[in-house]
Amino acid sequence: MDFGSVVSILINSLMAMVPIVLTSVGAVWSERAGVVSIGYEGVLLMSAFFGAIVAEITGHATMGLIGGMVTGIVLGMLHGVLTVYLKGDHVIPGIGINLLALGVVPFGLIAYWGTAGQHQVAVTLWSLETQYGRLSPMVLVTIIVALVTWWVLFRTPLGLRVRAVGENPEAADALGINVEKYRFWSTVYGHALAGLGGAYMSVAWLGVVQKTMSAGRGFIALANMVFSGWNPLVALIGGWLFGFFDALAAWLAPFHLIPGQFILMLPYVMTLIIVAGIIGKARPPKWDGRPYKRE
Amino acid sequence: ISGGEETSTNTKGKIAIVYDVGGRGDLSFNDMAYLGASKAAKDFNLQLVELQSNTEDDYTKNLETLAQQGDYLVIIAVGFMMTDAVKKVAAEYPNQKFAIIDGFDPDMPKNVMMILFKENEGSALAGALAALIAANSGKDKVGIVLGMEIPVLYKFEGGYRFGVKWAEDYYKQKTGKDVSIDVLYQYTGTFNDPAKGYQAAKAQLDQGAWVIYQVAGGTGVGVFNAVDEYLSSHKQKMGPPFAIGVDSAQDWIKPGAIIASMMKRVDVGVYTAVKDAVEGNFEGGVLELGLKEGGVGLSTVDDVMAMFNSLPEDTQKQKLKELGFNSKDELKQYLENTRKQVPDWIWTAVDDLKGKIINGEINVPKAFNKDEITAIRNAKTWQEMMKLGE
Amino acid sequence: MKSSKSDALRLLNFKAFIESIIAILVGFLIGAVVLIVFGYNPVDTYYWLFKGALGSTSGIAATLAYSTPIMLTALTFAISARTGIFNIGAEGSFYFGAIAAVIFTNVWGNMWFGLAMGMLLGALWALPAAFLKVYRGVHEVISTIMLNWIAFFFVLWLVVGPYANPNDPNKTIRIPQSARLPLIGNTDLSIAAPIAIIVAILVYYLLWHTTFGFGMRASGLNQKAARYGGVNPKSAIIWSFIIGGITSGLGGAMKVMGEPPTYAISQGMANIYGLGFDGIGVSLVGRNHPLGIILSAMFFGMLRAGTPLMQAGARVPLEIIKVIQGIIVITVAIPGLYDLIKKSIEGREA
Amino acid sequence: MEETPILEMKGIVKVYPDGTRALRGVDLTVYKGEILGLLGENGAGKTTLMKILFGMLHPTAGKIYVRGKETRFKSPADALANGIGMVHQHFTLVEVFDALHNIILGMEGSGLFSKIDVETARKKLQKLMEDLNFKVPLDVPVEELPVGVQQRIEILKMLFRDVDVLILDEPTAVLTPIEVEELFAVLKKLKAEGKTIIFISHKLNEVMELTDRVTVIRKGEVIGTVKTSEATPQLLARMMVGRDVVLRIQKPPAKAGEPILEVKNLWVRGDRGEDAVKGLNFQVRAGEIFGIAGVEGNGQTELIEAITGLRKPEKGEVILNGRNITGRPPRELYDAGMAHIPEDRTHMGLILDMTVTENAILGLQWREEFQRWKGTIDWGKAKEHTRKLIEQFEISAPGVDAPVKSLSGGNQQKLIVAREVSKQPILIIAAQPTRGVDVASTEYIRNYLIRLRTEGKAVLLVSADLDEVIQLSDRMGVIYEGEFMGVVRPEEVNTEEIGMMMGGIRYEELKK
Ligand SMILES: Nc1ncnc2c1ncn2[C@@H]1O[C@H](COP(=O)(O)OP(=O)(O)OP(=O)(O)O)[C@@H](O)[C@H]1O
Ligand SMILES: Nc1ncnc2c1ncn2[C@@H]1O[C@H](COP(=O)(O)OP(=O)(O)OP(=O)(O)O)[C@@H](O)[C@H]1O
Ligand SMILES: [Mg+2]
Ligand SMILES: [Mg+2]
Repeated sequence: MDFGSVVSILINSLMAMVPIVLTSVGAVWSERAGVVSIGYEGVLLMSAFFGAIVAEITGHATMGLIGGMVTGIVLGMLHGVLTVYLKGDHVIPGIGINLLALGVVPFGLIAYWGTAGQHQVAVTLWSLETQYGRLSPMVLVTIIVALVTWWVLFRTPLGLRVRAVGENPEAADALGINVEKYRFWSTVYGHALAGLGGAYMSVAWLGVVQKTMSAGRGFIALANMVFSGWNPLVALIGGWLFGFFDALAAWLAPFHLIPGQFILMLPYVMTLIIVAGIIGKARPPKWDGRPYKRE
Repeated sequence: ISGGEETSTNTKGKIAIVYDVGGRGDLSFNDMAYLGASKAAKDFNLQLVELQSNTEDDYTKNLETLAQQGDYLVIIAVGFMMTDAVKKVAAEYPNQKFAIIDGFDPDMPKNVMMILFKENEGSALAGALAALIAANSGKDKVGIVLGMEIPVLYKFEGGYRFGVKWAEDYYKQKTGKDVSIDVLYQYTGTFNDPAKGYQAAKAQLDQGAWVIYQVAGGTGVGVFNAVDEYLSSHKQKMGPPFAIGVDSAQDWIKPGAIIASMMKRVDVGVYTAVKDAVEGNFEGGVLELGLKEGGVGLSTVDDVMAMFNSLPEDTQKQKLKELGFNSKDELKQYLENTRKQVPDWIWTAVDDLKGKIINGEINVPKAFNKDEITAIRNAKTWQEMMKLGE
Repeated sequence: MKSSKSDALRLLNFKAFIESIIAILVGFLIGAVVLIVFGYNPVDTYYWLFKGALGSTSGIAATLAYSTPIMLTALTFAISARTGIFNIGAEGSFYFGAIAAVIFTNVWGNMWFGLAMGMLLGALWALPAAFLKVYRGVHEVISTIMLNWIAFFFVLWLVVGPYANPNDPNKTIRIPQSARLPLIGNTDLSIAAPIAIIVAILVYYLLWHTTFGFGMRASGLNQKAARYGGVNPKSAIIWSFIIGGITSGLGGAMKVMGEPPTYAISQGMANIYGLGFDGIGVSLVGRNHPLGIILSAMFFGMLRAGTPLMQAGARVPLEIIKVIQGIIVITVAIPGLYDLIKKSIEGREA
Repeated sequence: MEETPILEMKGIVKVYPDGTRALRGVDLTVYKGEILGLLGENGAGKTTLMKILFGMLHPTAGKIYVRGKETRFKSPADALANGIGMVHQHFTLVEVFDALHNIILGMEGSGLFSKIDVETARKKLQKLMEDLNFKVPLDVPVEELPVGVQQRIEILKMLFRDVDVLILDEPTAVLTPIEVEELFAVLKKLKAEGKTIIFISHKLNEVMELTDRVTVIRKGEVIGTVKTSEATPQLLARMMVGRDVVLRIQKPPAKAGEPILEVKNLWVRGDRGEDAVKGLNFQVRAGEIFGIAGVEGNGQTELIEAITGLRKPEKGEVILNGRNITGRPPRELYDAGMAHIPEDRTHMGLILDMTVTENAILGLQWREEFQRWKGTIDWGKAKEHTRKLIEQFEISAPGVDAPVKSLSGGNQQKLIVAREVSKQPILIIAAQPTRGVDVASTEYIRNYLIRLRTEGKAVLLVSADLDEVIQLSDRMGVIYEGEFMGVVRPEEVNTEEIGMMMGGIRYEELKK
């Protein structure tokens, strides 16, 4: 493996990690506050779609990214209202959001662009052209988001309260902390990051909207969140590792050392080995996924 | 209460088309089938009913539902995966005419027209084009990125390899120089993850592939983007390196990065089936379309423009704007310029191969299963491959 | 005594049932709004949908056929959920059940053997996640997601390579005639459907009427108390994975052994993909209760069976039905829907 | 002395969403600088009333006046802002946080996004702890701390907020006598500083010792308020229960028989790998109650878990009725005649989301009598059994199919006792059997244990309530850091001597 390939794989893995890391970091924050969502797959897909629309309407890719975030925010609010305020089950809405995306996006592609299935996005985000591939500024944004999220979560009053709300909402409530408010906005933040990740896929990374383009990344991101032990920094590393094995698998494939299907398994097998061998027990926030009711 | 009634009063009848799970927008045979069916519907003043399939389980149900309704001139099933379903439903409704794209069964009932394509022949042209472009640039690798590993794709891979080997030989005879062109190939395991296609193509470019043929549906879109990105990072507007599209004339998607597409004229097949049904000439059995019949082939600029024209007006306008063209003519000009990046002798050579295949002098092998594709992969010369095909 | 009435209520938490029904109605209502917005006639659309699903024998048969595999994968999710585990590994066990049926019925063309091997391999594939959970503390969400993908590629390899059909490249070798599940009457519906329903009832019986199931539910709610109550939560968890693997494995086997005309795994695993994931939604709408799951699976089956006619008759695209499904599932998540509506009705009466 | 009360609640009614009428028009008056006791049976509505005062619950009807002004608290934040703080009956601590972070939570003293100012908070806390002589380790995750310390953290949380009114909901339920003494000292000091305290307890002697006035609630209504100086425990008990209560236990003489439980050189590790039980030896004989007294956290939990099969001992033997049962799983032990009333009622003894019936057969689900055929449960019979228990033990429950969490704490505990007794055991292990249980239920449970012992069963009693151990036991061991400081008859020693043994002085040394 020559130097160029190494750099290329690195760049590939960095580009590939963005949606996974953003989603994982968002999910970490949301679950630290005690709200579980498994609808990120749908959020990624829908925000890729709506982000692209916004980018094309405004002519600015950054607006597209914001559009994706807004999509995430709206879905996060929906999830937040159902789980935090109405005290509903945390898992069901996510399943619904995923299903919804599978209907809305293919239907929307036809309704909006007149092309079925896929659309090449006209406006994409500037990126650094290198000899080994493009490097999006969103990679940097992702790293910063992970770092800042980590810092805020573990170093500031806000983070302390968010963690308290997810560990023991009763304790937080008894100290005058508005549990519902913190939980709700944490959910929104989590989904907003996923929305950013989705829009990144369409208006920055791939330049295309495709009706199934989330392709399981929402679930991978959840696995990565658990893998990280609900820590944004570890989620950054985990997401990058996954992207790395993914890129490595793509790079190794043309050598046909073993049947292609086994190469494609690589990222999943490696994740499993790392988790089983090294990480082991991860302890979720104690009230994760449990509605908090006073009476 | 019937949604279709009011429109059907002013049409002469109905035809129906059932897409497979890839569905419309695969930039591939489903889209091409739609193209043919909608053209036929317009030409013969018919109403077109489209049925999407959610999963494979829907095929039988979809076909049965239509057959039960009983008022379709012909029901077109798109995709080999519907073979069993068509066979079953056609046997139950012997008076209903069916056509199936890509599906073959020796015991298929008589009311089914099986429309097959010789993708291996078209892919051979793609392979020859790719290899000659590489050799001409002094490179020794070409690539092919495929979708999930399913035997149907072996036909493409086999044909492509055949074309590459044939081109090595041709190049040696023309220039006297020995070349050996490697084929980097990978099955990405999916038809609908553009990111996977992008990564695969990038890896192949890194490893020196100079032209990449994509046979990967939605995943393949990523291949175009990877090549396009390579060009822009090397401050190039046009290749080489190039990508080669598949199924429909995909060149318009990334003009400059796509040198041509291996077209599979599903539209022609569908149109033929409808026409035959309308005119009372419908006959069951196999209709096999190869290079000779114009069922497969490399796209010409006209093909691309025709494909482009079939897009909705708005989409066309938007696309032109996005590409920075003021008119369709400019697009056309651009496509022509792209092709000029490849010397004429190469185009001539590809035509040469095409002629030989059409007149039967050359027989492109068809790989149907793992053993056959393995044999082709191991063959040293095109002649050896041809023997395998016999 | 008063026990007969409360038994009936326990059988299928009545309130939850009504809530699901209301959610479905609300889902259809919102779906109707969506339809109107995009210029379709909702009455027309729903008419064709239900006509397609329930208007004929073949429609009803299709409804039941569609509901069969998702019923079994939903049970996988529900059994684990009742044991406190978020097991989304039904998908992988389903693949293994299917490939096991293909492989082993071609060794010995016996239906029962095929079903048994499907269940066995389904259960075996569930074990790694179970052991990782119990002995290494690996969260089942990670392990099952990863194992699903690994199963996918592994079975894909078998499908393309060793077990590809030499005569028909589009599928694996077929289930031999002697091992196919018998069809019911004059329909395409095989005995897979009643078997699935029986399995659901068995699972219900297991969970609510056996000491074993009592232990599983106890561990699901409170491991400490379960241990105190003489239950071994580790073994309860492992068993929940195993039984879940069995139902999904059976689902996979019956999918290929009992659905004409293919009787094989299609290339790309197109006919066995995604049913495990669908099961999660089915289970949740069925409130993770086996009897609720029977109904909820049939409901989802109905939506599927009705779509062809909906597309052909009302000319509404397939995606709409997914939008409606999504909305229904989200509505199911609204708690207290029942109380809300009950209150408003009482309010009016008062 | 008609001063304005600092707090006044008038006509407070509370109906829970499920229809429970917890309060039916309660009036409560609290004066500045006093310690007001609040008494009432389990489920009387004490906690509900206090939660309303603290803004955690909203009254269905009624008014609240703070310093004479009508006030409505939307949430605890409002109450805290008005100088009212509450220590809850159940701990409200974030277990993975350390004490410092638990205390400063919500009052971190800097902007939401700036770095937490740990040092200033630490200084303030240290001063506070010094002044009151009330110390806790600040940097250890609270889950690793003994309950007594956790309780202090709860109180410090409120003091850190400089509240004027401190509500303490059963703060002593989990404390040892020494800890109670220390707590009372602090509370008296706070009173001296002019703070107002509302103190809830089921222990009449504590109320008698600490409070100035006592308000008694029964079934959501105020029965009356008396000056403590004019009250007697008998009077208070009668007010609470509505009848006379026997406060002293009648204990017929013991007729101890064969040893039923023998513990030989038992070593058990704690959660953190330390030796929690260090080579204990003792016997419990048929017809006697063997009590274990000691400050909580001295190995009692581990000892019981080891005996009952919930924890593997390192070394040593446990013999039940002549059979070596060391390290056997609980189910086998139940079959061998053991019953266990666990200390952690809500987390171990019951499955709150299951029904009363399901809980009533937990641990007995395999018994022949509940089987339809082998391995299947006959719910009809199980319910029949549950109804009998409810009747026999006078458990007040909405029904056999109601979730057990709808029962009040005392009734939950009675259900556990009933279930364990229904195992027809030869040995009963009772850990903190009356913790947080009201006087009437306590009376019931204690008498029941005596009855079982008199009928010839062996009883192993572990309790942090020293009075309880002394009153009930025929023999008692005082445990300190996993060892017995002495095994004595209660009548041989006085409370002071026991207290010293609990502090780590051996009986032999005492007698020297
Ligand atoms: N969240 C709730 N929902 C419904 N009923 C409740 C709820 N919390 C308490 N109750 C009921 O309200 C009544 C009063 O309960 P409360 O907790 O105030 O009693 P308490 O006097 O504090 O009892 P204890 O001494 O056991 O703590 C009881 O009948 C109880 O079962
Ligand atoms: N036990 C705890 N409970 C709650 N939050 C904690 C706990 N320990 C640390 N934190 C939070 O995590 C942050 C990091 O803790 P740590 O002790 O590493 O840092 P610190 O001493 O506050 O600052 P520094 O990084 O300068 O040492 C703290 O500032 C606090 O916000
Ligand atoms: Mg209370
Ligand atoms: Mg520090």
